[in-house]
Amino acid sequence: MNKAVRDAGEAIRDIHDGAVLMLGGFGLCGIPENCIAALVKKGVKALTCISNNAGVDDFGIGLMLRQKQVRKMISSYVGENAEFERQLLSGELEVELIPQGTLATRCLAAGYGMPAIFTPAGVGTEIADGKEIRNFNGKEYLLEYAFDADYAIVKAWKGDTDGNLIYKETARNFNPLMAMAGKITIAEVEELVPAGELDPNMIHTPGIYVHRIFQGKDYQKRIEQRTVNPRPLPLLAG
Amino acid sequence: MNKAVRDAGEAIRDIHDGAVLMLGGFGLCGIPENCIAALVKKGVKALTCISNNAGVDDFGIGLMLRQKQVRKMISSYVGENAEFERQLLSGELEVELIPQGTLATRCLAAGYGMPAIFTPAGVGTEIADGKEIRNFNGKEYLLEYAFDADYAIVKAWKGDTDGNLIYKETARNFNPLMAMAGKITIAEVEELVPAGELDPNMIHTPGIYVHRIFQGKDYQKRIEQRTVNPRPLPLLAG
Amino acid sequence: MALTKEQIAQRIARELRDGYYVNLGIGIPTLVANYIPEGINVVLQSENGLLGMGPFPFEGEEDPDLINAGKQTITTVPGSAFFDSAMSFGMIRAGKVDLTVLGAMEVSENGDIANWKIPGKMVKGMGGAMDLVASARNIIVAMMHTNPKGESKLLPQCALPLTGVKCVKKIVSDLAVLDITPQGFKLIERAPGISVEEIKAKTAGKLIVEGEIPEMQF
Amino acid sequence: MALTKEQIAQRIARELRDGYYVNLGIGIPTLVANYIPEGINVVLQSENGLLGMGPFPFEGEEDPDLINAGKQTITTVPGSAFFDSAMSFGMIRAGKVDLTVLGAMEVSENGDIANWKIPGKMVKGMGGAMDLVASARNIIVAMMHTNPKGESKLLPQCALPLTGVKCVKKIVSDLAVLDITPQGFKLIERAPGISVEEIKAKTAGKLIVEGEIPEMQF
Repeated sequence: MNKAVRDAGEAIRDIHDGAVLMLGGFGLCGIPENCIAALVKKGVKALTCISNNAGVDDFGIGLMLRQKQVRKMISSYVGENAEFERQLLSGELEVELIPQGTLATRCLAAGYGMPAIFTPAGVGTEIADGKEIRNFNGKEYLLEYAFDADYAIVKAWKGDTDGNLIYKETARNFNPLMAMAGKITIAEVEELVPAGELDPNMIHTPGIYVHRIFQGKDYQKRIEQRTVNPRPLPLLAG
Repeated sequence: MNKAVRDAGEAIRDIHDGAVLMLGGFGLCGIPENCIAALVKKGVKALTCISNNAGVDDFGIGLMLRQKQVRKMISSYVGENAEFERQLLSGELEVELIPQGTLATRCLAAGYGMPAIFTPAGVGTEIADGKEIRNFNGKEYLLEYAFDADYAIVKAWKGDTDGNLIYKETARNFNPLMAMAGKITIAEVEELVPAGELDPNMIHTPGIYVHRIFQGKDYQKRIEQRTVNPRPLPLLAG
Repeated sequence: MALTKEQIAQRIARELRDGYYVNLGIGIPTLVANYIPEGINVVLQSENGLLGMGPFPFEGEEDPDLINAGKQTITTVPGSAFFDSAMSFGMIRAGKVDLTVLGAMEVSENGDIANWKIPGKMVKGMGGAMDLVASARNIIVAMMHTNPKGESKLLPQCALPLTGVKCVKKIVSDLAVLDITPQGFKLIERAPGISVEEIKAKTAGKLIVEGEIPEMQF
Repeated sequence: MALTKEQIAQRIARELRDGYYVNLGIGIPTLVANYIPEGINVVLQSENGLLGMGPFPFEGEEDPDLINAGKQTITTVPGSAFFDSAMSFGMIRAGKVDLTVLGAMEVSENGDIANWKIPGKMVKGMGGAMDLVASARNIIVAMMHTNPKGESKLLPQCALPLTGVKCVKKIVSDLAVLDITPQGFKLIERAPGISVEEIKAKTAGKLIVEGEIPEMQF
């Protein structure tokens, strides 16, 4: 069941204007850099992007925003992005803000064939406007629907040609959820190995959810907030 | 956050008559053998057991059935167990049969704080009797509620003193779901290591879900259906 | 001649397409794995938490932690993955499994299936069958055309408690291949030497016979 | 003297109990990690998918794949575990996280909180805040008692769009520690040198003062 394709260009070849995309990552951590670059190059337009964040001005989904390829963002936090703000205020860009856990669980629902889920997040706030509220055991919950995305584009650490994926550290975040949720799922990985080389006990995303996979290149992995502690002084040798 | 206890007896010390237990495993694969033995020894009675299966006459939950410790089984398939059948027909034992995927998802719902989920399993069958049915996008689903269990008792392959768990092969099955779903979760493992020795990328059940953990002993790991292929003839050396 | 169980499995295996993820039920469906056509790559899903199920182990290599949904010792193939039961049924509900093959006691002409409970007998449970039939996109039933008393198991409507409604797409019995259509059971192929008349006589539900019905080749 | 941000964090840290799993929001809450009392073992949860968050890395050891919910480079402690965002908010919703500390623009006397949106300003989003406040069993707010104009942020009801309702259990401000009770804000402690009268004057919501109010000790 070889799902390997050559590169990002081949992986995204059929993504069309107006498509609904899910893009993995949290901030700039674990984002599908190669596919974003290929989407910018392809110039596909009027996209709806479901992604926790919208990148920064010159990286991540920000690169697509700069080319005015995005019509609507569905995110939990859109952070610092001047071009994003300009497009939003001018009405070029539509934004739907969703609580982060709701965003995650609506992906999970799609991947697990559950049409809707209940969550308390947003009860009593404007997020609940127009939504169905239901009381279970004295607590109120909103009914929230599974996402329906044409493509999920995710970034993993290692993958095999059958599409099995393993993520690294907090670069996991939304990636496995979105991988399960796309009608077509495209995975880019730092290291692509033949089927059978990954430990089947340690697969985060089974290959059944993945349709195309390729080994990405030139990962920048930009850090948004570089926070460090001073290195302790070296011990002086006697 | 050391959660290690000495043995199964200490782990189950406060389980009381009438408690609702979840027990991991599929058939006899991945069952908490040590805890079951301790529950039999303790003689606690009138238990409700949520478990995919009910063991066999002389192993697994069958050992508790034989001692008449179980008042109600909630399972998807109760298999071959003569004593089970006798108690059921005599009215000593109550059984609630639930589709396997519904059983799994009701555990997941409890672990993920979702009061209820929707599943198409059982629509149009007697399982749907008295249940709320809802149509999403032209397909009907049943509303099924999260389980509410006092204790979850699971078996893992490796664990650390912080309660992080890793399962082996298909012995995973319901174990990680139940581990998330119990008010108190007890884990027995084949190998218990100090916190920090397991790869944090490869944890199946994060320790936050686990309250007590111990290294089990004398695992029998009985096989229900031993199916084999004949070994190919050895090649004759030139 | 009515088909043997092996032949039913062999005939179902011809429905496999390259790239399919397939869930095979207990009994005849399990045998389908032995007849996967050459050049066709399929991945077997076992709902207890495995993609990439392989054959039974060699004697002495049984691993008690590695079983299928029928609780039989098995092996894995390269590229396999283990997961929990919620993800397993999640991928089934989400339609990621392309084909499910399972047995049945009765099938009705509108595709209802009964295969889990006989009133008056000890009920063992539905296991994963209700989830599979409610969720799978393509369900083929492997069954005998009649019960041991000679009564048809292809009915206008099921008499036994249902497992799922309007879900079966195709039946491969010992006598015939039939599609479930809005008009009823549509006869597609006959077992070698079995006449259309015999199939008609043994099908209680509405049977549609259009044109010449080819005989299966083995 | 009003408390510094560091002192607010230090005071909140005294609410930690051994064995707590804690989620710390961005800003002052993050500083709480620096004041965990000796002998108290807590595990920090970061909602982007980590249990067992450690301090910032040493210079040159930053790992871009290892960040917290504030997108800061961090480290892990022994016994840590990574997971996806659905499990992360799953454990939050299921009440497995014992304590959440977060900032607020306004808190009302019944425990409503507003901390995500100011009408007329660019709205960046609620991130995980709505999930946390709707789910956590114990929520402590770290905040300034008044806004830069000197207006109280502890109100009869919030004027800003809400993040969650009836969820805050305790406030540690630069002036005081207050519990949210069915009767309103109950004054528990004063910042060193801050009078009950000043706290009364700067609390717009209903304030309950019973008996002698102790001064915080640092």
